[in-house]
Amino acid sequence: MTGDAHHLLPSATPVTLIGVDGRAVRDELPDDAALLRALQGLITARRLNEQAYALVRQGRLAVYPSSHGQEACQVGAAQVLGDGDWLFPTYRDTAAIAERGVDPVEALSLLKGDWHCGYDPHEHKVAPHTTPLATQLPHAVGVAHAARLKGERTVVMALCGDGGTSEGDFHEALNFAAVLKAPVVFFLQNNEYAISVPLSRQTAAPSLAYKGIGYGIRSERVDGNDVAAVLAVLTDAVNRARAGEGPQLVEAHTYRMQAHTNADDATRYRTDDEVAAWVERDPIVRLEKHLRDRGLLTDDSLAEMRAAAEKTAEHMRDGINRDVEPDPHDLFAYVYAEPTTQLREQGAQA
Amino acid sequence: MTGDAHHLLPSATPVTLIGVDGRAVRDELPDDAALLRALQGLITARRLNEQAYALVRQGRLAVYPSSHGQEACQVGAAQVLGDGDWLFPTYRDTAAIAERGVDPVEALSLLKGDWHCGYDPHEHKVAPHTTPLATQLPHAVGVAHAARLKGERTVVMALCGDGGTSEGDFHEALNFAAVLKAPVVFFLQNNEYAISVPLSRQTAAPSLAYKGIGYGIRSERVDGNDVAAVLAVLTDAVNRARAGEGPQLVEAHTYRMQAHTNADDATRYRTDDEVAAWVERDPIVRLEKHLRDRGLLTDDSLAEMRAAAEKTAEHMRDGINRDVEPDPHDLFAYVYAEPTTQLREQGAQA
Amino acid sequence: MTVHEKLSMGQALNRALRDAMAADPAVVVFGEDVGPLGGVFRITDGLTAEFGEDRCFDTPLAESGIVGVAVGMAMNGMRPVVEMQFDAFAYPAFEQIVSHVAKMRNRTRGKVSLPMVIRVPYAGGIGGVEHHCDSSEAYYAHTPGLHVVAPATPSDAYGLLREAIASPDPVVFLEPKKLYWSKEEVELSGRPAAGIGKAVVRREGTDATLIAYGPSVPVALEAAEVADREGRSLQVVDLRSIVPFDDETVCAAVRSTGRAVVVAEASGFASVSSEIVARVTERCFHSLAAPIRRVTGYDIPYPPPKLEHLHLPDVDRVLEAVDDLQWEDS
Amino acid sequence: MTVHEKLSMGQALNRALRDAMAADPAVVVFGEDVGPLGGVFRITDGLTAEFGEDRCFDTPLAESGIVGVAVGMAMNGMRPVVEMQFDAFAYPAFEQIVSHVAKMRNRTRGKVSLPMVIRVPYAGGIGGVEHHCDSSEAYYAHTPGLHVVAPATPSDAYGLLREAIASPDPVVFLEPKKLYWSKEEVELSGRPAAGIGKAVVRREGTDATLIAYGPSVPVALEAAEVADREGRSLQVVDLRSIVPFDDETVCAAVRSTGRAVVVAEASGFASVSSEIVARVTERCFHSLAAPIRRVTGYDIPYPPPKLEHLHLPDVDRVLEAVDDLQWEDS
Ligand SMILES: Cc1ncc(C[n+]2csc(CCOP(=O)(O)OP(=O)(O)O)c2C)c(N)n1
Ligand SMILES: Cc1ncc(C[n+]2csc(CCOP(=O)(O)OP(=O)(O)O)c2C)c(N)n1
Ligand SMILES: [Mg+2]
Ligand SMILES: [Mg+2]
Repeated sequence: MTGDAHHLLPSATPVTLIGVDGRAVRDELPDDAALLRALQGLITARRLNEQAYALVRQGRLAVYPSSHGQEACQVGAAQVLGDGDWLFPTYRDTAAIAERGVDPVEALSLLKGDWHCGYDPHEHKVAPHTTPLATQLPHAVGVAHAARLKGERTVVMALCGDGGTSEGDFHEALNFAAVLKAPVVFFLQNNEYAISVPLSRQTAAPSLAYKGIGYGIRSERVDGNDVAAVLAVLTDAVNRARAGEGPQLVEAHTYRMQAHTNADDATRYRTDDEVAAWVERDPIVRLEKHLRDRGLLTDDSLAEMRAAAEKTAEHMRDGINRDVEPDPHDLFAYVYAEPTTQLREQGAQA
Repeated sequence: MTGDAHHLLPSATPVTLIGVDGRAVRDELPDDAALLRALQGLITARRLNEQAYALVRQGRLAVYPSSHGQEACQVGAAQVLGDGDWLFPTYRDTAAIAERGVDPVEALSLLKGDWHCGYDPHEHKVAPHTTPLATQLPHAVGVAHAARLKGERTVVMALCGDGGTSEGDFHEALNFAAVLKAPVVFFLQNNEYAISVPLSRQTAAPSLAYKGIGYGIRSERVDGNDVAAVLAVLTDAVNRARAGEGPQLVEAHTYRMQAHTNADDATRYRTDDEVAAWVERDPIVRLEKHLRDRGLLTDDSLAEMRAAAEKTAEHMRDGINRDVEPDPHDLFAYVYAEPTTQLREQGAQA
Repeated sequence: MTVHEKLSMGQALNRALRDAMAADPAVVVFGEDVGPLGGVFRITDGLTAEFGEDRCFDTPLAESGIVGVAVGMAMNGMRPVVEMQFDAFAYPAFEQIVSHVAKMRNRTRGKVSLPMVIRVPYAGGIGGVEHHCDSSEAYYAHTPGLHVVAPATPSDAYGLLREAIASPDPVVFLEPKKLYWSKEEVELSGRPAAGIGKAVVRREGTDATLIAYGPSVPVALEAAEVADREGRSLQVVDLRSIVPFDDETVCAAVRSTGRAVVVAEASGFASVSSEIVARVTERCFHSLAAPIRRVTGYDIPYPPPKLEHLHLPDVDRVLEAVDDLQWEDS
Repeated sequence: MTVHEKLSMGQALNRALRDAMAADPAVVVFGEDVGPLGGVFRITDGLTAEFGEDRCFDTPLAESGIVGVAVGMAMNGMRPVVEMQFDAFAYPAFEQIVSHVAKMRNRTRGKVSLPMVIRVPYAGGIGGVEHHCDSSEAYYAHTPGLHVVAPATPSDAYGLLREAIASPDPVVFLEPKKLYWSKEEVELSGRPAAGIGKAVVRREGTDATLIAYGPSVPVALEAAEVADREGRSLQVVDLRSIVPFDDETVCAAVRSTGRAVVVAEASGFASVSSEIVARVTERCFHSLAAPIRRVTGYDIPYPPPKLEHLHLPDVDRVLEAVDDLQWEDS
């Protein structure tokens, strides 16, 4: 029973396909089209992060937890999914939500303060972004298990941060998934921090991916700033889950380049030097360089990509700057399928 | 960081020192005195289990979750501890509580219905036996961490079942212990069942001990029906914890020989054959045979041990059969250090 | 076609599950020991055998996981019915219940509904040890977005559970475990009359109204019986549904007598019984001849078995409270 | 020697922690981000620097673990003060709080006491998103074995927190986060007069009594101010302590005016405000000229920021409720 246990352990070092210098480290790269699509995703995601940040400064968004620096994970998580698959994001994953097709203006409704979830989760099969840490993970397992019972070949991509792995729900979700053989890919964005708390105070594990074997879940580690590697590792995980091999765990090693949110002061707990060291590992620079070196990217095609990203930014500005007064009656209309007598009375007073 | 991760993994098979036939499998046995003390412990624990079971049939105890078959774990967990150490038991660990020195009559107060916890936890450093699964584990970590802060060399032995490992609190406790380097030995009695649910529906892990590495906790597996092995492995774990190596995880492979409690009907979910296969692995038979073969045990000394166990049983019968009417005022006296005005009013009515 | 059968509440619940599973393949049952064992109270007895492992299955031992997985399954077209083994063992699922089960519909402006039922064998009176006897209804009733029901009879157990499973909203279904063995003729077929949200007058009476739900209903009825022999006519209202609350029936009852006593096992402070006193007083103040009294569990942890009789509302305590309602003739 | 200083409530809480840590080496502070960051509200600012990592430290991100570890530390001679980052993030710790924190002393007949404080930044009014604005007091107040307090002023914040830390019993310490920045002269040294269990009349008045606690006290005071200009004299009682409840002060106040309105942010159903209405009515029925009114949050999940003003009790809603108290002259 335990002879073959070691295949559940991750590689001793994170999988990298394209190095910091833009050079391929291994042969098994995603194909050119995939890499170009990834670059467009990265550029749009970065622009989305910047635009959201600007909107916070202008007072149009209350708060924004940025995935700046983690765009390879955001894009990878969305791009490896098929139409019938589901994405379960956290509050930091607006870029992944948008990459999946949700209107970013709707996705930012929570942070604008209009409504808790501004999009229809069923439309793009994207769950509401979840704030209570790790609580989305059992939901992801439930969606996957229901799909299996219905005979659908759905795979569920469930996102979680390094901090979130400490919660009981992380543990329970992974265990349920493994026992039920639910087709879930648990994708951990280890960005080294949970607000101010560094990874070393979050876990004493060799790395988060070593948690998988304790559930009987095959696990892998990947350089989270190398979108090629993220795509390759996640694609493999999605394929295995879809093929009935059960849940998969992937840990991406990445870094939260900005403060937790604009309300946070990161200087209290980390040095500028530490942050600077990650600048050179930027996921976009790396892929751009790689594609240029291989002649797959020109100034023109890059400009086109940037223009597309700018369109998204413009759409965000327009949408977020437009004030839609939320309807007070909404407060009472959706608590239950039918408002109770009491809610009708209360709604009439309000 | 991950190069030396594999030392955290358990042995591929459980550590056994004395085989089912009573023969030593390895050389590193506990010394003779320790083995004789263990045998006395086993015999007393078995007698305690039988007596409690009889008291249930006679209607003197409401319910009894027996550790019949798991006595090697019960005795081992208690005997490896020093006076300053703590034991955190579950509802199934009355025999371990008694082996630690608590009066079994007081320990059975919960099951008799007199009061929730019948003993003073500080007296023998034994926490109240805990019913909500795995919730005692963070307490154990807290006691250990407080001891460390106070500069005391306490080790905490925290017991948990296979079912309990699925709870979020198991995860959180192990993680806190590892990060805080708290001197806790997490001792899992894997008895193959959580009420009716077999291990295969509880986890897909190669074995429960493989959960340790995900926290950075060194882990080991032991034949839970071989008290020599249990003593050896737990002693090593206690020593490491005391030496500052941080928490340790030990999984004992054992079997719940009886139904979950007298209220349970095990025929609904397991076969007699399955149970029968474990009879020959009985921890007492094995050790008796070993000690006899080595000339360390005679009919006389065995009779003495049995007489000592019978004393315990007699004490239990006397104590449990004595009806102490619980004092209604106790209901209101201990909710707070000082009863509130309201509780005084309510107590006057009751 | 309507069938009647004499069933205990436990059997009625089992039948409700079976009938619901037969009627709708989206209904799935899971939890701890609900499979081959049939649950520690046998409420799910035979379901795995009849419907297979996909429809009724044992899970790992983790309540937050159970409820969280149910949320996901409900998001994806199923109607999960999960069992919490005992009242206090639902607490690990509290965050899932309060932050997700109760809020998902509202969060998504109705786009995601969670048709799921959380069954909780609850309350005391069975000589159970710690953690097995909690009356936890207030925690759920205080949380907007949940329906909270508690049957007091086998018929209501059947009817309310069928309705709860059919409901588009999540229902916390509280099963008074001391009543599992109580028996009654139960109407089994056809969709039963709406019970969620509707209280019922269990006994007519003119002098005062006893308001009760779940395990306290039989206590109230017995008290009314005794009072009757002593010449006092007590009306008994069974709430059945705590949320939604049936103000109409309850207030009409209290107005008709002018006096009321609320009977509930849970500790009284900040409880459902507080709410009943508050809302009925707000609405019926000038019909009241005396302040509404409460007979509840004390504000103490649930007692050990040998002392639970002191804690639980009983006929004497109810009748003392009735005596206390400032009768003119005393 | 007594020192006065002008402090915000946040600063007063910080001072209370510092002074308690300096006075007793058994006091330890831990939780998420309470170390170098000083907590997301900076309530623990500077404690790690001043007292070292052993006395104030960051933990892994797991609330049940935080509370459970605190239980163990309290069992072994420490006085842990733990921070739950926001109200809704205490729910994962619910089982630990209800089944252990609240019950350990009773379980062991007083042999094991748990002198620990669970600090919860709570309630709304700061434009926070979902899960950051819950008024969760009812869950704790309904659970016997816990003390539950909520300061409304910087002075009470200091005094009550010192007292909570010194208490042999576990205290759920609710910090109205919208008041963190409110300022006042605070008396800082010597042990402050007992506040846990004692309500205080914040404003004298003769026509009706407003009963409030925590974040609603300033609303009640402002309403009284406005009412005064309109010729109505409103008394304001600040509970400070929800459990134990100060029946004496509250009932004396209500009897003196004969009318009352309870103001609280939490949803009203089965809440602390229900309890206040119920117990005051039970005790003061014949002194009441009108039923006690409640102005509370609606029975809905906490609204998104742009709508929270509709949900929260405000001066207008309080005054409308006062107008509703069946005045003879209207
Ligand atoms: C149950 C719970 N506890 C606390 C919080 C407050 N909180 C929000 S984000 C955060 C840190 C999360 O860190 P991580 O999981 O690493 O995700 P990241 O922010 O780095 O993406 C905390 C503590 C929360 N949202 N939920
Ligand atoms: C939180 C919680 N959920 C459910 C239960 C009900 N329950 C009591 S014992 C048990 C099975 C425990 O199995 P395991 O941990 O393997 O221990 P064992 O009984 O085999 O010693 C269950 C489900 C409980 N006590 N606590
Ligand atoms: Mg992080
Ligand atoms: Mg077991």
